[in-house]
Amino acid sequence: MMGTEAILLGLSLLMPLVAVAVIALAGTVNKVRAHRIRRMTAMASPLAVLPAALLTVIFDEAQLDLPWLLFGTGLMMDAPARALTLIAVLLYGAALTAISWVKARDAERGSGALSAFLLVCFTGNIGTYLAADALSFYLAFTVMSFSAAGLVIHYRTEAARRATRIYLIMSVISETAILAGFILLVTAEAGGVTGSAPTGLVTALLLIGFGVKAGTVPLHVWLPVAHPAAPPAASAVLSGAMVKAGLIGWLRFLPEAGGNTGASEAGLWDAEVVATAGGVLLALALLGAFAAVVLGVVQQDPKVVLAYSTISQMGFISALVAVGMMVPALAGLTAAAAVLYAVHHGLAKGALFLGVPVVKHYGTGFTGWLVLIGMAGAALAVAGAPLTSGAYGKYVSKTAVEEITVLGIGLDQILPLVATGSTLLLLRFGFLIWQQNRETEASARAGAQEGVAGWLTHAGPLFSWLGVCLAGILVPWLIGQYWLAQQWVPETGEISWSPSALWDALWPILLGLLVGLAAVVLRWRTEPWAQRSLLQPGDLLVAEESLAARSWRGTSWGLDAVHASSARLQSASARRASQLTDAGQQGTIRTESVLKSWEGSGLVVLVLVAIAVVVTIWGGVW
Amino acid sequence: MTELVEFSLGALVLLPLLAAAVVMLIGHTARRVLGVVTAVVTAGFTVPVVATVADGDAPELVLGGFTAPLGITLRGDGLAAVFLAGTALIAVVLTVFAALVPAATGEHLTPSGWRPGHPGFWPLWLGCWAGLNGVYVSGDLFNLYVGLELVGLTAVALVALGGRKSWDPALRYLFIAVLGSLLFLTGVGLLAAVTGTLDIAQARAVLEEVEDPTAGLLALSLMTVGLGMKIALVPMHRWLVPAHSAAPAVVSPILSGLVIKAGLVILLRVWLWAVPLVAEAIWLAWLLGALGAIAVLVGSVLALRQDRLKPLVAYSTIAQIGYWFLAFPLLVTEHDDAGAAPGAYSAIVALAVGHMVAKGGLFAAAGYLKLRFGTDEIARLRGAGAQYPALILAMGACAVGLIGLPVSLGFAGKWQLATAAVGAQQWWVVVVIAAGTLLAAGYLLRGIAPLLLQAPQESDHQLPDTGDETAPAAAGSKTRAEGAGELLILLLGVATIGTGFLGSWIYDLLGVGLW
Amino acid sequence: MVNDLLPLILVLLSVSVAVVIFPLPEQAARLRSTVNIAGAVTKVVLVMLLVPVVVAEGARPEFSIPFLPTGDGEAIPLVLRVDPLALFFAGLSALLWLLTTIYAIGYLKGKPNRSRFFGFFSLCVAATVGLSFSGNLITFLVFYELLTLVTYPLVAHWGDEKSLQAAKLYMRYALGGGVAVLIGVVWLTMEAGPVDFAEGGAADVAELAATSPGLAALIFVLLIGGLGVKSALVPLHSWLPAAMVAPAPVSALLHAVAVVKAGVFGIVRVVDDVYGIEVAWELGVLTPLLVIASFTVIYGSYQALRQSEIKKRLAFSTVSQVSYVVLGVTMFSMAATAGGVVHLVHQGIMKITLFFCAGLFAEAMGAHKISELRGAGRRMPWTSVAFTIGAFGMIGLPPTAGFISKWQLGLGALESPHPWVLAVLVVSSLLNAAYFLPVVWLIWFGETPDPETDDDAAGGTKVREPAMLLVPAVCTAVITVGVGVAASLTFAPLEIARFIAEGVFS
Amino acid sequence: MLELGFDAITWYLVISTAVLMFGMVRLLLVRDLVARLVALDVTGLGVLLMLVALAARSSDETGAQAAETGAAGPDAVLQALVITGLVIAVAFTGLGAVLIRRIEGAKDTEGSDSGEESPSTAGERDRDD
Repeated sequence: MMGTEAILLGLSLLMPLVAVAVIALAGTVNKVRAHRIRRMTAMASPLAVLPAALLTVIFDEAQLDLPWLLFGTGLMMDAPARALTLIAVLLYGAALTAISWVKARDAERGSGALSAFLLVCFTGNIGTYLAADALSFYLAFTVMSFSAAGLVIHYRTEAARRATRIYLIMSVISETAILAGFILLVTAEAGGVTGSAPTGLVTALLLIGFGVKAGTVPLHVWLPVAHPAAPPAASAVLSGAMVKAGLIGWLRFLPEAGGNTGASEAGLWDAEVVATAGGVLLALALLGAFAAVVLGVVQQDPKVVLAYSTISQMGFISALVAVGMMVPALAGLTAAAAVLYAVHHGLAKGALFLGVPVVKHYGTGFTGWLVLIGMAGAALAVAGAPLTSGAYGKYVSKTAVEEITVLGIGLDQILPLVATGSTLLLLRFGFLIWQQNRETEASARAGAQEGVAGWLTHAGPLFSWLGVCLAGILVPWLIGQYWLAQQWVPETGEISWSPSALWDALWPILLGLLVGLAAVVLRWRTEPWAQRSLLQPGDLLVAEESLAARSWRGTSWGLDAVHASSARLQSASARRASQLTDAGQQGTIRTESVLKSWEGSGLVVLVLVAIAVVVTIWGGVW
Repeated sequence: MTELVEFSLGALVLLPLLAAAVVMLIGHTARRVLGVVTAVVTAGFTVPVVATVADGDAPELVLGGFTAPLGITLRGDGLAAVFLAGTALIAVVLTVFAALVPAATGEHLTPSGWRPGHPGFWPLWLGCWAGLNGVYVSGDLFNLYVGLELVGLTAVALVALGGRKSWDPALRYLFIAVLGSLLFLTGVGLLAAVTGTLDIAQARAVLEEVEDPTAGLLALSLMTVGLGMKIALVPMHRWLVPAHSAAPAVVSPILSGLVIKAGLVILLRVWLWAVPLVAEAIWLAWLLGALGAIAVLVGSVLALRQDRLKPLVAYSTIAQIGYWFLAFPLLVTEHDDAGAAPGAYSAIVALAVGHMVAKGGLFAAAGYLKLRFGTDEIARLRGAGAQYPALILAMGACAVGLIGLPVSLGFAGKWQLATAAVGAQQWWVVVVIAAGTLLAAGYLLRGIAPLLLQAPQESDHQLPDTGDETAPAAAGSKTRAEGAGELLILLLGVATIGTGFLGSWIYDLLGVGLW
Repeated sequence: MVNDLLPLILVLLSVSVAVVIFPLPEQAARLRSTVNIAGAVTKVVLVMLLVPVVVAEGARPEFSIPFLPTGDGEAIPLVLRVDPLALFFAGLSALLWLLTTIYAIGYLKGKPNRSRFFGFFSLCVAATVGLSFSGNLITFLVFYELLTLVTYPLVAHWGDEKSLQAAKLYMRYALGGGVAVLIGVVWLTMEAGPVDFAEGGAADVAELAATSPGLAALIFVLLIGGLGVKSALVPLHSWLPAAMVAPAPVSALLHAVAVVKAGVFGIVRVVDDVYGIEVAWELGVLTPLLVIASFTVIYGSYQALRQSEIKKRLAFSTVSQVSYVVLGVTMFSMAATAGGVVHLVHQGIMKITLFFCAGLFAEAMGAHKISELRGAGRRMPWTSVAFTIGAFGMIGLPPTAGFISKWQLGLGALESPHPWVLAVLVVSSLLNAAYFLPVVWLIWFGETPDPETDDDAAGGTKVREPAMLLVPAVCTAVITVGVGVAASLTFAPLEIARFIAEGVFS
Repeated sequence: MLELGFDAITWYLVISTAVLMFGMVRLLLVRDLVARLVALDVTGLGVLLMLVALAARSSDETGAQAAETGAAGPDAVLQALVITGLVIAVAFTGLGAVLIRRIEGAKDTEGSDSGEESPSTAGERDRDD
């Protein structure tokens, strides 16, 4: 009989969709009641996330097969899926509460639609984690990426619409690449004949397809533009959970990359092609990690800075994945490290993004201190300060990649430098938030504190943010120790609190602080550089857009010329043809009109009779 | 049972003749009643004949006990049965139509000017029908000649019923018809002189022994040219268009549908039954084939250029005639394998009968429209379909038959012609058929589409000469009788599609009494 | 037994509906609608009854009457036989006829010449069902020509100059195609005797191909050339965008179900049931056809990109999508054939949704150009949802039916000797996205609401979406997603297509 | 008589073919209607004369086997043809003459009424086309 876990698995996907259906169908009733229904469902939407939460917490294994759906889909929860789903649950739950648990007056415009899109994204997101085979993964991935467009466009400002346009173009490219990759993958596996599988092509397609989502360098351009455009709760989810779908895609489907047995039959993919691809990915990841810091520091908008920090952190994670590809032996270890780090980053980055509005509304007065501590804690976690989840994540990943050296320098020396980069970014973020807070402080004072009861139900964003911060502290340890430990990472055991481990976590941060201090002292003005197109948010994007525009103008001019000339050619030949037929018809009419008169036809008849008689009589002669 | 069949063979020819004589004595309305009664009875007589032929044997009737060569034998074989049935169907429908819509039978001059309807139509039409039946069933050349002359004479007179502008074409038709029959008479004379008998079967037997074929061949070629004139094969077709388009509404279908078929039947009798096909006759067959191909193309192109409906349909007749002669070379191919000849022969018959039904319907509809709207200019008939949906549907169905699209005898005929041509490796025939089909679709579309899809209030294609461009005004409201007339034409349209399913039945019928 | 009469009843059903409707006066709208819908419903029910009998038990009800004489006595019959492929296409046309009839009743309310329209409408479906049930080449040819005749007055329904021109162009193309098929059929019948459709190809055609391959290839070219006209392969496709002047239900039924599918169905019959896939492969005629189909797919999408009118863009999208079926069938692999055959149905359902919505936009908002669709999402929410589902189906995104056929074609491409076809599929789905997503974008996110009045409740001036038009559109959208999601159910189109593909390759 | 080695019957044949040829040429090329009708009759007579000649020729040829036809004289069948031919020629000439009179009559009235409006032809003009 279907186990309770299978039912929970099905419910966790179904509940959100039911909520979305209610919101959508509310449109049929009249205006006012529709609005009330939508608001009620939005408020209740965090509950939709509950079954998934129960599933991840209670069970560690779940299996559900739906033979009739599409080509027969299967859902399966294993360790990484369980961890990532839990993070998704926390983040989406927080985001949903942040949006809906606010006073009706300043609720987001069209909050019903926003929570609906969030719920669909949630279904798609956990769908990608829980998918057992390529098809269901692709279904979930498409649902997630196209409904995410709904989040980015929410404010419908010009910037949001540009961001969505770019986001849609990039996601269409990624969808098509993944589709082609999956078809090749499935036929190769089904075919099973060794060595013939187009490893290079499959790996390249999947790298590109998931690279777009995971923000690896050349394909990251949409991220710094899209995340800030979305409402803060949505960008928390975008950065925290959705980016991880790219990661799980790599882990599950890249040939020989993932630890699970699925794609790695012995000998199906030839190894050194995968290794070279891993090398390329590693280079791009490191480039991304450090370039993002340089670009992020000069930005003006705090959310863009956070976006760049996401790109750099994802660079860190994809470096881990790349190592897994280069050295198949380490695949299991690096995968676990990547997942763990993803968990940590998801929660920390989510806390920061959720924190942005919280700082604005509750930054002062009684809650001010609480906000300050929370934000500082999250920032330190992201930077990887000791005793925080960040340190734990970094420590696990460092141990996983000890032996690898890049251009002579050990990888485990390079990775900590990413920490310095992120400290710099976070300093910049802190400065911008403080600056922004100072300007709005004067106006915010007027908003007097309302009664405690009202306060409870309307402080959604504050509570959700607090919840994420607390989770950020506890959950990564929990997952690291209990969930992942048994399967993959047996030998590291307890993390040692030895002074050397603490110092390893500390020196990058100190270095970052030092550089930041120097910047403040020398009062480097960042404004002059900001205008340069390269430093606009999405850096390469501006260049690409102008390039695309120019090439589109050029080709369309050429094409129109081609079409005009072919149209002219066609009409000319058509005219000549009709002249020809006309002449032919005129000719027949003229010859026929000869017969019109009596004498004319009489003559012809005479000739015919003469021929008949003559040929018959003398016919025999020939 | 056999007496009934033999009696009906004789009755088929003599009853309409008798009725023609009687009808001259009675008043106008009585003529219509007697006409209809005779039509129904004559059609009734065809049923036993066709039934016996369908069973496989060909009934014969020796008139007055005089056996050949002096006496006259009437033979009802496959060819006769098929044409009898087709003519009966069309004749009954057209007779009832003429009775219901007297205006369709022409105009007669009264002291106070021209009045619609011509009582003279009835005797002439019944005489013509008698002649037709005579031609189909007669077993000897002399009777063929008499039947042919009877049909020719009545046809010329029927054309002349159409009022002043139909006299000139009638006269021209007369001259051509008489010249044709005189040539045919010379041929018959030659054959009689050579074989000593007029009976077709006996003549063939004698001719097979005679080793010098020139006499037989000369007779054949003279007869062919004579009949070519009467059937209006291309160089000799100029009389047909004015005659058929000037003729009254009910006479044009009779002319195009039935009268020219008499010539064709005689031609087939002479070519296949009377004169044994000898090698020397090959060039004559190829001449006919070439003229047929030219007819198809020239007829279609000219039909494309017509701007009035009845000339368009008349030229379509000329094109369709081309198809029958196109098949002649296949009848006498050198390596005369058994497959090609019967295929080509049944193709000609199927095409002819299909044309009979379809052209009858189309010409009747065109004539009816000209009667109702006073003009048959396509541009001014634009939008006539709105008031006459059934009529336009009938025209559409008949167009299907004429173009040779599926489920019509036209299609069955073209199919057999194409298969025979492919069997005999004559690819040019297939090319002509394809071109003919497309051209036919072209000119019939040009004729019928504007009626069906009216946009009368469109001012952009205002004809310079006509003042008002509102929907063409029908002359007075439709009487019940005219409504019934319209349904009759629809019956012809439906018959075109219905007979489409009889392709293989006709083929089996033709097998009876083959040469 | 009654089963053998069923195919005849199905064909005569629509003919009798036409016979009843033609003489009806214009005002008898209620009677005409009831007759129409009753006929359509009975047809759907009868086809549903046939499905288990034919697919599961393998029964082949057949009705035949002698039709054309051959030289050696026995006549070539008109055969109506129901096999899974026939049922597949007949089911599609029966279902979509019902929906299009409801749509047409709503669309043409109060317009002239409705009796004539519905008369020819039912004749058109009779021809389509007849064509799908035809058991040999002659019957197929008969219904193929009948379809041309009957659809001419539909294309020229409005009677103005533009539609007359379009109808004449259509007639010229279709009749040219018809004559080519006629010559091909005559030639084949003379060379190989009367050809009956048999799973895996007719035996005597196979030995004709063995004895004289050149001749067999020439006949194949003639047949496919004739059928190519109606399935809008590139050089012969220019009638399809021109025929867009027809009223919306006509362009919906013609370009989603009847005419275009008839051509492609013919190609599937010729390749699979006349020549047989192996014989056609040895003759070497499949690869050129595959190249033409691929070119059509790309060219159609490219042209669609350049159109500014909604229906013109949908027309060119039809040109490209229909060639997917030809692509699938000529790729000489079982999965690809299944993909091609299933796309026959999926494309029909998705494309009819888009045409319904285009008609709705034109009727309710007067929007003919794509730019006029700005902000339609707010003003006509349900139509826009249906349009979006249809568009996503065309692009081939997962939950919709389009994805199923694209995935199946992809798998088939890699199995077949032409793996490069996968690249064609990828490029074409990119192009599809390129010309459908901007339209969806305009509909939903087209207008930037001015901040002052942007309260959610106002929602702009809501346009009344007529129910008679909306219900069919939403139904087909739901079916698109339903067929997509439940693709592996027992009698779902995908399963039947796989069953047919096995038959072809057996 | 010019002895060309023909006996009487062959002469008749030659003469009748000549009459037939001249009649036909005249018939097909003359414009005037009455002349054409006369030419038609001449052609008819030519054909009939040929038949008579043939009847005579076959009678003496088959004189030897006159038994089965039982008629010593010229061939009865052909003679019957000649008589019928005559009857039909008369009928057609009559019809032709009536038609010519009507056509000529119509032409005259048209010519005369171009001057003044006569009531009797008023009806005709509105049927002009």
